[in-house]
Amino acid sequence: MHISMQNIHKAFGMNQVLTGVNFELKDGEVHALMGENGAGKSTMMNILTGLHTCDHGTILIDGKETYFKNPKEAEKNGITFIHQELNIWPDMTVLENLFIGKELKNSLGLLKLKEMRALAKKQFDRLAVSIPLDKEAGSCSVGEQQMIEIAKALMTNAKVIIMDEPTAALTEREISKLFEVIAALKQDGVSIVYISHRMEEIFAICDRITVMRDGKTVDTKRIPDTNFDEVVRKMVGRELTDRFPKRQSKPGELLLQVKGLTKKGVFQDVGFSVRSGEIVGVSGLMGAGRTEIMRAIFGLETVDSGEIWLNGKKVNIQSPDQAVKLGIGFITEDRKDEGLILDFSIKENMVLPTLRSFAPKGIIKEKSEKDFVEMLIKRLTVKTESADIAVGKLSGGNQQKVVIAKWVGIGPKVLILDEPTRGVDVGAKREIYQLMNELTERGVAIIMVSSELPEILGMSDRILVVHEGKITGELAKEEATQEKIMKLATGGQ
Amino acid sequence: MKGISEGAPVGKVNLVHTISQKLGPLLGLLILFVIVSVLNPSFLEPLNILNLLRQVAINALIAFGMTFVILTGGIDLSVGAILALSSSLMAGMIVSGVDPILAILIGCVLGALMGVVNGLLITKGKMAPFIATLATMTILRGLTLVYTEGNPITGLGDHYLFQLFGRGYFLGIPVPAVTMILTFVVLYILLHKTPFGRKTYAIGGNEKAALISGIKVPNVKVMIYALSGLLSALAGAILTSRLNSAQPTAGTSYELDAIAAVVLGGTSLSGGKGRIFGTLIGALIIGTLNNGLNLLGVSSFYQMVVKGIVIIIAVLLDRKKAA
Amino acid sequence: MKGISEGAPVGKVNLVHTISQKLGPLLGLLILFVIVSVLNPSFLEPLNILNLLRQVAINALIAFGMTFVILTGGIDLSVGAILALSSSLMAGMIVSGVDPILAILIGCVLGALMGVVNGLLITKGKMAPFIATLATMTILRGLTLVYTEGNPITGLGDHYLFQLFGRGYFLGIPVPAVTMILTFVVLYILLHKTPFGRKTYAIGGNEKAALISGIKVPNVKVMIYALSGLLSALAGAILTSRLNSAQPTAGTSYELDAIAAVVLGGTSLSGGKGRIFGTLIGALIIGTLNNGLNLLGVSSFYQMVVKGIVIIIAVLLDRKKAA
Amino acid sequence: SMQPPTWAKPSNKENIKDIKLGLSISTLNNPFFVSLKDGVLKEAKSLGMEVKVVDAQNDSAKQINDVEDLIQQGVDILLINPTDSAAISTAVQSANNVNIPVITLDRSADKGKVEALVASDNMKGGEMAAEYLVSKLGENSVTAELEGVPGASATRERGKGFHNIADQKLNVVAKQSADFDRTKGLTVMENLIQANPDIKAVFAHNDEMALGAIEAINSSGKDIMVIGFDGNEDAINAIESGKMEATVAQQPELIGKLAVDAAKDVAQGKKIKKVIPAPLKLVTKD
Ligand SMILES: Nc1ncnc2c1ncn2[C@@H]1O[C@H](COP(=O)(O)OP(=O)(O)OP(=O)(O)O)[C@@H](O)[C@H]1O
Ligand SMILES: Nc1ncnc2c1ncn2[C@@H]1O[C@H](COP(=O)(O)OP(=O)(O)OP(=O)(O)O)[C@@H](O)[C@H]1O
Ligand SMILES: [Mg+2]
Ligand SMILES: [Mg+2]
Repeated sequence: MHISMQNIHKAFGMNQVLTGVNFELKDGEVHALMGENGAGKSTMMNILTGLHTCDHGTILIDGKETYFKNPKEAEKNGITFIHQELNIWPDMTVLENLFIGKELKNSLGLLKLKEMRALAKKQFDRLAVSIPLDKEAGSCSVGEQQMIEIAKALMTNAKVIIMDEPTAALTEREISKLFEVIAALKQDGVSIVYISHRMEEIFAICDRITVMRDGKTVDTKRIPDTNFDEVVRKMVGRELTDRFPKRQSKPGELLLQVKGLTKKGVFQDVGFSVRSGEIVGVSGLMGAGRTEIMRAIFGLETVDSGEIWLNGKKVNIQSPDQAVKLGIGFITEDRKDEGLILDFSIKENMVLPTLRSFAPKGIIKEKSEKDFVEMLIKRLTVKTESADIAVGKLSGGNQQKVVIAKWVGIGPKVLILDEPTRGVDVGAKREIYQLMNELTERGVAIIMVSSELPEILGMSDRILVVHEGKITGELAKEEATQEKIMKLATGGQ
Repeated sequence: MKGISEGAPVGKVNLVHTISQKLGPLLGLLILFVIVSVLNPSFLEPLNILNLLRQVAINALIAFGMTFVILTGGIDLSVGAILALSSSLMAGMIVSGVDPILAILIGCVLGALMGVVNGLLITKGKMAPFIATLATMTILRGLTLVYTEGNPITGLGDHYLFQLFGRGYFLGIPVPAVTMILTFVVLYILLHKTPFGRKTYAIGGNEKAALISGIKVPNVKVMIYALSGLLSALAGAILTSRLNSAQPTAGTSYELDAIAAVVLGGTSLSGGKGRIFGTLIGALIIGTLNNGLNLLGVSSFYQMVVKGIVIIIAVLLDRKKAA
Repeated sequence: MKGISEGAPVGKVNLVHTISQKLGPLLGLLILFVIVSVLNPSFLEPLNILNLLRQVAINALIAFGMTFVILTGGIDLSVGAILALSSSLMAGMIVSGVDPILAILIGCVLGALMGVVNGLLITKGKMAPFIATLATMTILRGLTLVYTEGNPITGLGDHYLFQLFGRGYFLGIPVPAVTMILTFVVLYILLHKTPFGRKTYAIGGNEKAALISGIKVPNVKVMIYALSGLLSALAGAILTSRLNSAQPTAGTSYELDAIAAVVLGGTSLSGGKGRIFGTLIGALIIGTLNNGLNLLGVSSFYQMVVKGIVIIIAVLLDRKKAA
Repeated sequence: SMQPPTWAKPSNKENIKDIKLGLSISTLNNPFFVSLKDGVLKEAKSLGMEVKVVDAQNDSAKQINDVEDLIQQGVDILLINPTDSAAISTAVQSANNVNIPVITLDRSADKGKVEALVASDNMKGGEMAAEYLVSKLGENSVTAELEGVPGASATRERGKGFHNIADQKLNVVAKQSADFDRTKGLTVMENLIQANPDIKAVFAHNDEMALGAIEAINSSGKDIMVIGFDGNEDAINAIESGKMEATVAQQPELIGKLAVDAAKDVAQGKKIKKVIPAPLKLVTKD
């Protein structure tokens, strides 16, 4: 199938998102689509598949002008979209999830469960995943959920598959399996649009690349004809120096100590410590239990045993408000669900943990609130016209900055960052790293949970590796390598 | 293993979980049965059980429809008003000479149409289900009073089948109970064995994703509110036959009993989770409470207190278990 | 710019949006005012406006509390029952010789405590607000009947201040209206100018995010249900004074009027969005409808139809505007 | 102050040639009060008077508002059918404040100046029912009672009258509320029969519940005597066809008519009786 999108324009209200984008997809190619957060990549694909309509522009499919009315119609015509936000029904089983909206039924209108089961099995085998079909989807790890979405897309026998950041939550093993599948699909003449912020992947599997910036197409090139630096330059519109800014670590006194933290069946005997001014990276495979450990420290989960010490004093944290009072901040891995109130303005989100301090006499002083928020916006370089814009309208990277600003605002002693750069573009990533450096220079202790090994290696002073709920090893910055981490993360010695 | 997983459960944990999920409300019902029959053995007499089934039928039918509505994350406050208006319209037709069975059919269609109005207000009008059905409840109640001028409609004659419908027995079982059981079977299949049922759960579980997956969310919703209206009208027909008349104020606050039955049956008010079998049990719990408290001669003042407390206990137990 | 942003709006679109947001319900009220007064000029007579304000006060007070509850994404069906029970308790105390003003104070505290029970069932018990308050509604209604034995409580004497509370005038304005306005001012400040108000919105906007931001979500919720109970009891005190007696069945279905006022005022039933000024307007719309339809001599049956239709139109207009 | 500000008071009407009546009725969802209203309208029409009707839907607070609204419309005489005699007092007092005469129907007002009460005696009716049962079935017969809406004045008065006699001369084994509702009358009666198989008679606080009870009794195949209250059309039919034993018939239309007549007398400055009784009669098959 040959797709050509020409001069596409799109505005959401006053927000002009696309201003004349061109995009061309050839038969049987893997085409990368890159750009900063909010460049309009997902929007482009939403327009192609009929979820949004474009204000202006032409879409040609196999030479014929075609505008789909809805995603279902696009799917019928061979174009399937694996969305960036997972469309999972947590309370339904994996099998039910796979067939939502396209159940098989017999002549009486009843479900053909056996056939559906067999079909699902086939797809899972092809992807080499073994998720029980009757498991509740909500109890699957994010990675498993992502695989369910991919299997769902493969079942449609599409001629074009759009993958919007499919690997953001996958393990190395799952990723390599996915790449095999992509190669096989290509063999069968299926074309793939591959959207990702992970530069390595683009160069590993794609044939061509289109770079977008500020709602425009900057360039389309064959992969062999370009390189890493050129792509980054085109994306951010300027030269970007190192991926990871230099950091001078000078760890100070012991700040946070965790001793023997245990929650049966989830994590066991977790113990570690963080010094002021130090960044401790926490690595491990998907579902290893890192998030659960951090939630427990922050008072979001009850534990069966264990102690937490702060500044040499034993503390008892039962709920997040106590953690916040003690100066602990927590940037969760799911910013939409847990980090932000999307309908609320930037200002309202940023001051949430610090409200009390703006109302010494009970009434909020709007002036000092406003100054404070403007200071944070400047400091974190949040791209916005005003502090009164709803956060939901910002791009992913800017949303993440708002979450971080929220916690910077409390003047934290300890900051826990869970997947701080998930789905964030290279430019914004670097700004977040820079900010982490600034914070540690002022003595903040940082725990950074991340599934991206380059990030763990590039930013941490010390690395903890978690495997099946246990800390299987601790590596100093100097001795750490990808191989060593992977070995510990998979339970090897 | 909440939700609709009807397939073979996997692993021990799931099995136990499934059983406790299925048995949760049932267990509550059994405990209630034992308590009431120890306190007053006449509760277990066959005639009383048949009475109980007949008394439960009306609430159960309405609650079945409410289950679908609540599974999509909605609510239908207008069921009692639909019952009253369609009952009045049926009675009005019968009095003016329409064949009673035909009148019931027309009445049910009219009930479904009233449900369609709800559905359209919610989908096309983008109104919250609570406020949309609150408004139609008020309107339909008003229309019922206008149509009946506040008087009951009587003189429905003595058409045999019509009388049978609310008061008769079929193979020794009260006809309303038979209607309830048949309806249950049909709806069980609809909810658990057909694509329509899957869509119902999908909408309640994640409406946006359902839309993206190509489910015609508005259509499904309209159909579900229509179903709720249809079942309310059917309950109205039974009531009309039982009372041999139409009452303008019939069905007042039935919506609350129906919602209570659904929730007691373990269905979540936020949608996407629950089962219609639970609703049947929930309706039986409420019926047993009403019947049992009457049998025990508890004063109507204390009955309210007891009913409220039982609802709280049942829901709390269910939460505990889930946790 | 939805939500709680009361600050300076940015850009032209936002300005228009904000104005239409603020004026939406007000415009509806004005249109209604014009229609009614054209049809019956006596509507605009000073005494009628004073009557209207007094008639609106009870619903408005309950609806103010309901606004907070709905902003957190909850609902409180028990307000009418709290009103009835606290009114009965106040009257009982007055009859047994407690100073009426003290009795009102105690009654309000008791109302707040009933709200606390709701809050605890919802937070500690993890019950859905709908079902928790439905259950307490039933229980409190039962307790009211048990306490009063189904009889109104009369013989409240003729304490001047107490009589003034429901029936008197202050600077020419009915005291209930004065109470309503003072309460409005206090709650307006609480909601829009204090951390507590921000937390209320935050919980409704995204409860998980609010919790993680260090907001004591359960505490705030309990306080809000307590506030709702307190205001219901205050409304009950006004009613007791107006009726010079406590009626065991007082407040029946007041929850629906209060919810309607909140929604007409533009507050979203899913929480996080809305304003208390809108609720005041919403209550005035409902009051004007009741008063106006009476003045126009519309039959009570048609009144229900008209009320339902007005609610639908108002909500639909509001949706249109928002889109 | 307890008085509305002077600038807000309505101007007094001098000319009362065309009398405008205001009728505030407790509820129109019940045939009894519909008949009562019809009685008022019919008589008023024949006398050439205008009537404004408002319906309190059984809510005392709404009724006070309704009365205020009627006063606002400038009615000359108020006919009030109170939802509750205590709760209506303040409304009567407001009418007194602006010198509008008040006549109450079916129920009285505890306080305030009322020209007349037109009513049949509910308590007396309850006694009549009990006495009839005693005379038909003999003393100590096993009897059940279906009560009206808990807390409603008709429930209290009819129940009180019934028990005045029944406590001595009958064996009342069960009493349950069926909310004046036919459906509830049916289910509650089914359950009562189940719990007390030897019931011989049942007294229902209104005909609606009685008619519901009859359906329950018919399907149980027992022979139980049913006495209702009100005397509405359905009940009279049921009595004629032998399904129901008796009803304590009120004459709501007559109450309405008498009230209008009283209003006319008041308007013409005649003196009238404080209590105008509307006779009750026990309707049986013969
Ligand atoms: N439904 C919508 N309503 C309003 N604005 C929207 C909507 N969807 C997207 N936008 C805005 O459009 C712009 C482009 O968003 P889009 O999701 O296409 O970016 P993206 O390139 O996919 O970024 P990311 O890498 O973060 O996924 C952003 O500014 C976003 O805020
Ligand atoms: N709400 C839940 N219900 C059931 N199981 C859960 C839930 N949340 C997490 N789990 C399971 O607990 C285990 C630990 O998950 P956790 O999210 O802590 O891992 P992680 O190392 O942070 O991985 P990720 O990067 O996916 O967040 C996983 O097996 C996961 O499937
Ligand atoms: Mg995107
Ligand atoms: Mg994690």
